[in-house]
Amino acid sequence: MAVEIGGIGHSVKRKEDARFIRGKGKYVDDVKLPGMLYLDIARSPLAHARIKNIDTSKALKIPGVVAVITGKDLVPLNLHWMPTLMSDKQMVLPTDTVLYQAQEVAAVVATERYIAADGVDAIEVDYEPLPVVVDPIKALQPGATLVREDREQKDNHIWHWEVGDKAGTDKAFKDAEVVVKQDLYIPRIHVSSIETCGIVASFDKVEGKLTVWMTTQAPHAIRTVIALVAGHLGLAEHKIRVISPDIGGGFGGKVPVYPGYVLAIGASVLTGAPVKWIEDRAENIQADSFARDYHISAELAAKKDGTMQALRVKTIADHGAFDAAANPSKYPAGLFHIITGSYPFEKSFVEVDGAYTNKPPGGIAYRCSFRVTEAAFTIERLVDVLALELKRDPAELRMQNFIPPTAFPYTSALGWEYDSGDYGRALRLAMDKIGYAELRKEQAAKRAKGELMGIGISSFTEIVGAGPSKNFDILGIKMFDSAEIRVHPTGKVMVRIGVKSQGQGHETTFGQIVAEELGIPVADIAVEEGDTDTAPYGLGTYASRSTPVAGGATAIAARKIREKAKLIAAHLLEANPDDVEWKDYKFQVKGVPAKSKTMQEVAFAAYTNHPQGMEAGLEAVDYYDPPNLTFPFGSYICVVDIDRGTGEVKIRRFVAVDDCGTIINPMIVEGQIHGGLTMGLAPALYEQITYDEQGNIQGGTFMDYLLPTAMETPNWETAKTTTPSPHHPIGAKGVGESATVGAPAAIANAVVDALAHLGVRHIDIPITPWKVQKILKEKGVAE
Amino acid sequence: MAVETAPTTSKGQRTLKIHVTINGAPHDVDVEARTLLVHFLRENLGMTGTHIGCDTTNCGACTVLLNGRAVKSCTVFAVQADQGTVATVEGLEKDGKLHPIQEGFHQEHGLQCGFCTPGMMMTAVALLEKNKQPTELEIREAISGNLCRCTGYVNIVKSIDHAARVMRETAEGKA
Amino acid sequence: MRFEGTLDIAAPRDRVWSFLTDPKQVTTCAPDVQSLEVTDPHRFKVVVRAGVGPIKGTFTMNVEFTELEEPGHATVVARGQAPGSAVEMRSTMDLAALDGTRTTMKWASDVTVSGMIQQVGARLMQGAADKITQQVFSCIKAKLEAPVTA
Amino acid sequence: MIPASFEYAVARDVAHAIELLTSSGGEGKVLAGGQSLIPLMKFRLAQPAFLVDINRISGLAQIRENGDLRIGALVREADLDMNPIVRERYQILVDTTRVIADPLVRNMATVGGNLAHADPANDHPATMLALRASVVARGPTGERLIPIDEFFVDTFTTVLGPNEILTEIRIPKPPARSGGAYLKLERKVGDFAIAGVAVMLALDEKGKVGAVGIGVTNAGPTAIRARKAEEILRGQATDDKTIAAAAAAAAGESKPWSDLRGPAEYKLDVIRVLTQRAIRKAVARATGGK
Repeated sequence: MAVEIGGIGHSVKRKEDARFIRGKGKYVDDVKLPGMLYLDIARSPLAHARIKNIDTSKALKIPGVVAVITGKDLVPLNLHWMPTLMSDKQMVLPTDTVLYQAQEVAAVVATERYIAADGVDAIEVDYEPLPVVVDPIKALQPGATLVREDREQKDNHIWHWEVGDKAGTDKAFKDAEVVVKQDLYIPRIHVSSIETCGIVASFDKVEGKLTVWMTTQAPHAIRTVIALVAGHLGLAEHKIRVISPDIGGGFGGKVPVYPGYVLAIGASVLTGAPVKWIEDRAENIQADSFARDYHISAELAAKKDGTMQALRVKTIADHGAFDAAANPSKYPAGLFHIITGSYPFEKSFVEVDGAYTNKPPGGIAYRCSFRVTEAAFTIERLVDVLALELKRDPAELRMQNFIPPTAFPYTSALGWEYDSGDYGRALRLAMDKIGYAELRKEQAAKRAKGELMGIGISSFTEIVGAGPSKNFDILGIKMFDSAEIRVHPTGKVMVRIGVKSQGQGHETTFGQIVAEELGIPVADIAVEEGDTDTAPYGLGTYASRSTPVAGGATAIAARKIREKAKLIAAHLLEANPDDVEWKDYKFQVKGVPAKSKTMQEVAFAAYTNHPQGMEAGLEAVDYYDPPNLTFPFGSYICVVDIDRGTGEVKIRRFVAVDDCGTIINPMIVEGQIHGGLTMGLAPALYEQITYDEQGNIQGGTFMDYLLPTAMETPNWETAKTTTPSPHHPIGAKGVGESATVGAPAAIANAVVDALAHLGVRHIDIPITPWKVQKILKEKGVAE
Repeated sequence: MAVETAPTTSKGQRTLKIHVTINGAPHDVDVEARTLLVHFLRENLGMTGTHIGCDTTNCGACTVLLNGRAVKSCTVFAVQADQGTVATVEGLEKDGKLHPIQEGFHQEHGLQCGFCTPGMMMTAVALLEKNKQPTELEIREAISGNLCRCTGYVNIVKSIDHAARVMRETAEGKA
Repeated sequence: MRFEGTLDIAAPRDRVWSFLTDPKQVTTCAPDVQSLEVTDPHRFKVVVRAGVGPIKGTFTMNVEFTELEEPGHATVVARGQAPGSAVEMRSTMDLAALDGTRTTMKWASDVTVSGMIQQVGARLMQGAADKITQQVFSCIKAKLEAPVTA
Repeated sequence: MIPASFEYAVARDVAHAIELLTSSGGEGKVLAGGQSLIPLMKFRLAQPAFLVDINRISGLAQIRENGDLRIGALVREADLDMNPIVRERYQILVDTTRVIADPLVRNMATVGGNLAHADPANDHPATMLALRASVVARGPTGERLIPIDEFFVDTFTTVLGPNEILTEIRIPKPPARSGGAYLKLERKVGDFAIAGVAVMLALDEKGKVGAVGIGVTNAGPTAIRARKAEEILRGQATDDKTIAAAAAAAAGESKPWSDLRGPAEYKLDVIRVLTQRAIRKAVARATGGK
């Protein structure tokens, strides 16, 4: 029975696969409208320059070029700047100065994609180069090149943010028996979903209605932003329809509003024709929001016996030319203060300063919930540094310090209330699965022979599911999410939700939640999302919030339906509602299983035979404001071998034990973990974006921005423990990002562990073969 | 592939007519010489199952079979396909029956966002033509020119293995 | 990238000076000139094609003589663009008369390339720029040393 | 990324191709596999006015033995890998072709193109240097045989004239007790080499090195031949000390530069390490191993 229903806990095959495996997915670049024009963007080759002149004459002479838009054209429309999500503003097109390489400078609108590209090539811009600052530490020094002349404040400091007990923490450090300190740089990276960003904007002049197909993880918020930014042009929210079609991966990169979107909408409003803009990969990497770029200095105070006591962290956050981060408004450094991790620090103090540089604006998450990876990487690296200092086994030191399972709900030194956890159980399982003790023996034997292998652990705690309205909003909009469920007379169901899948399989998993709650087979449940004309308002899918927030809304909306259905069932069973119970996916008269009604029978009655005085129909809406965040956790163990000749790091094994509370679909959860691990591997060993002193991006295409292939990616081994969230309607915590958060530290710890006997304590990621080989040479062990 | 009918632009002219058989159906279309095969499929013919992911011949989202070989259609001009055959994801399902590779990806959860999937499947189809029983390493090598950001490849490898098994069983059943 | 060199030219200093500071003459030694527009005696716009092998860019360069101290010292700033890229070249030339018929020219050039060429072709730039610079100066020497045919 | 417009012609045969190139006045460019050229065109770093497509010329995609091994310029990398003769007797070519770009690129990319493009980061040039290969070029005045040592002039530049076409690569028949290997270190699969080393050697009856060739990828403006390293090996037994000395010499002859593939100093170490390993592998193969 339960298998047919396909409710919670079943590996139901995905419904959305049917179109994707046939090449029938509908992504934004697949949208083609009659008379559609194409927009392409000319970008700055310089990182900081005065624009002396833009000559568009040659471009306009190309047959098929309809228009060229420059910043000056946008001034009368007041569209040359737009607000960011972080109370900063960002240029749509510059009127006089460019602030980073690849910044949008002009847009060409043409009848064909190829002609638009020719038009971009024909635009001549006369630039006068200005001094460039790419290092946020230099940017914050007095006399540094000023990035933002438009601000009243004439330096590159954006904001200072701090949390925790400074005095108490300082005292704890003063009194501490052992203090370890580590500087870490977590480099700039880019989500690089395989689909880039794009939009088709279609403005109907007669109806005054704008329809937008757009690669956005948050369609409703985008609609509101368009209404707020372009309201003065006559675009009202009831005449704006934002459709998120199928999305080819998001990972946070499809949360912000990029200038190209605004330009396409503007071009459609001006021309009255549909306008498509699809960025290429270089534009995607070079101009769209980056992630990370945190310069961290972290200290940990402990007792000689290994008891961790206090944590002090100072960070400089590089935001590029505009603070275009996608964080909840109250948290300019996101949820970085989850940095106390899985450990019961008594005192902690964290401060972060934001800086402007001549680099593209951001930053967003990279498959993580607002700076959680930066936090998890720092604490898990620091624990290993402490283990080295105290000559302790890193697993044992973690076991000694974990917040005990009995302490939950647990309030951290920085104020988060962790919902539930059993960290020791997860680590023990990982150790058993990988054969930790045996590996340590093998390592000792290998060391004796001069061979290098390392074992790295990461026991992370994540914070997801933003979030409770008392603390969480974006541009003032509270971070609830929603579900609307309609049960049709024949017992088939339509579910609409405020989030938007980018591959997570919502059409299947949200159906499973409803199937579980209503006893209707998942095959009979359609899930729709991403169209603001039909779906209820929600804040979208990022930060692992779909299941914790919209999942909660879905379960509660289904329960509202079940409450009403119970009254109808009682009516049909001629019983007192109090005598009717929901059991085995049916309404039964208590103690008389033979007297029962299925949800399908009840649904039919809701339209054909409902009790007198009751409204007809069977539907419900819920806007769910979560009482708290959820705190998934896990323990990962990685084994690496190092080539003493080339410095190459080879991952031999990687075991991931995750605990994301109640699992809706084990198959999908495992898939999410595999993908997350690979996006944890990527920055640990391969991906980074750097800039030279002139602000030239290094690593701006897939030739140099190194996404792992199937050959670099190990065969991930996964396992799970289940510690449900006590406050979530179905006990689920969210899982899409855990592995990306937890994996980098396990890999870095493994490499450092392989070299620890040589006195190595830290290597900044990405751990390239030349970084390793340099150490091998310095330590005299290179081949 | 008769050379006599091969296209050549006359001086100053940039479009020419090509004849290509795609998933078994003939097409005669005027294209610019510079039109990339992937744009020809997507824009000229409206076959949007083949995707574009990187522009630099790295990601393989645009993989199709050109005269039976898996190639990156963003790095081939449409004119190079003149008189040839192209197979795309849209041609995998035959008479309402899914190709084993499509079944494999569905059964083994080999896709998430679906964007790399068509290219990944076309690469796999070409692999299984040559190698009926590939090892895990051979599968990983074969798809090393196709990037996936969602799955971590584990289930893609299983999907291709699944298809190989089904195809072997079908072949044995017929034999 | 910085390039520099010293050149002995078998021509009088005045002749070298007038050649180097005359847009029409000096651009005859630029690589593959597509067009030349002289704005005023100190400024001109020249379109050149340069590169290595199949990699060849069309560069639209705005050139300005920012220092002209006849007959010994000149500074030239050339700024321009190719598709997706920007180039800036700041060059100095110092001429010393060895005798009435021979001139020593010391030159230095700072070249900055930004954008797509830098990103994709960084590994080629040093060699290409070096080669083009050498060609330009050997052309200057050759032209100045050629017998006057007029 | 969209290439600029160009005119296009399909060459019927080699003579036709030469004629088309000649008529273009130096603006013509040969399109073979296109896997290097088309990406450059999409970046608009290359904007040839005229493309001469040689893919339909018959007879240029054959692999045959005629005393030496003859590889047609249009042989695709994937076909080189699958060829039984190559697999049986030229393992160094199998090593090389399998690490070029990725399997999909190798279905289009040609051996001739890999050489004629003259990218020092390409893999065949070093291998052909080690193999002491020659290339056959045909132009308006006929055919010439160019020893590989004379073929590469500079980055992206060979001795081929603007209307000359590379038609074939000839590789001498490997003597008895010979073996070769190509080792490449890359940042990830599909990438150009951080460095690559090709070693081809023959052993005499006493196990001493006779003929030897060593080529290095991405260690200068062109692929380089490590002559000093060859010299050190020649006539010597392949003991650890000799191999180490040869490897050190190969690094000494290399001039890599610092870039996103690592600092120059690191690359020198990699060349040394890869040379040692390639020599050992070549020796193992020469003595009947894999």
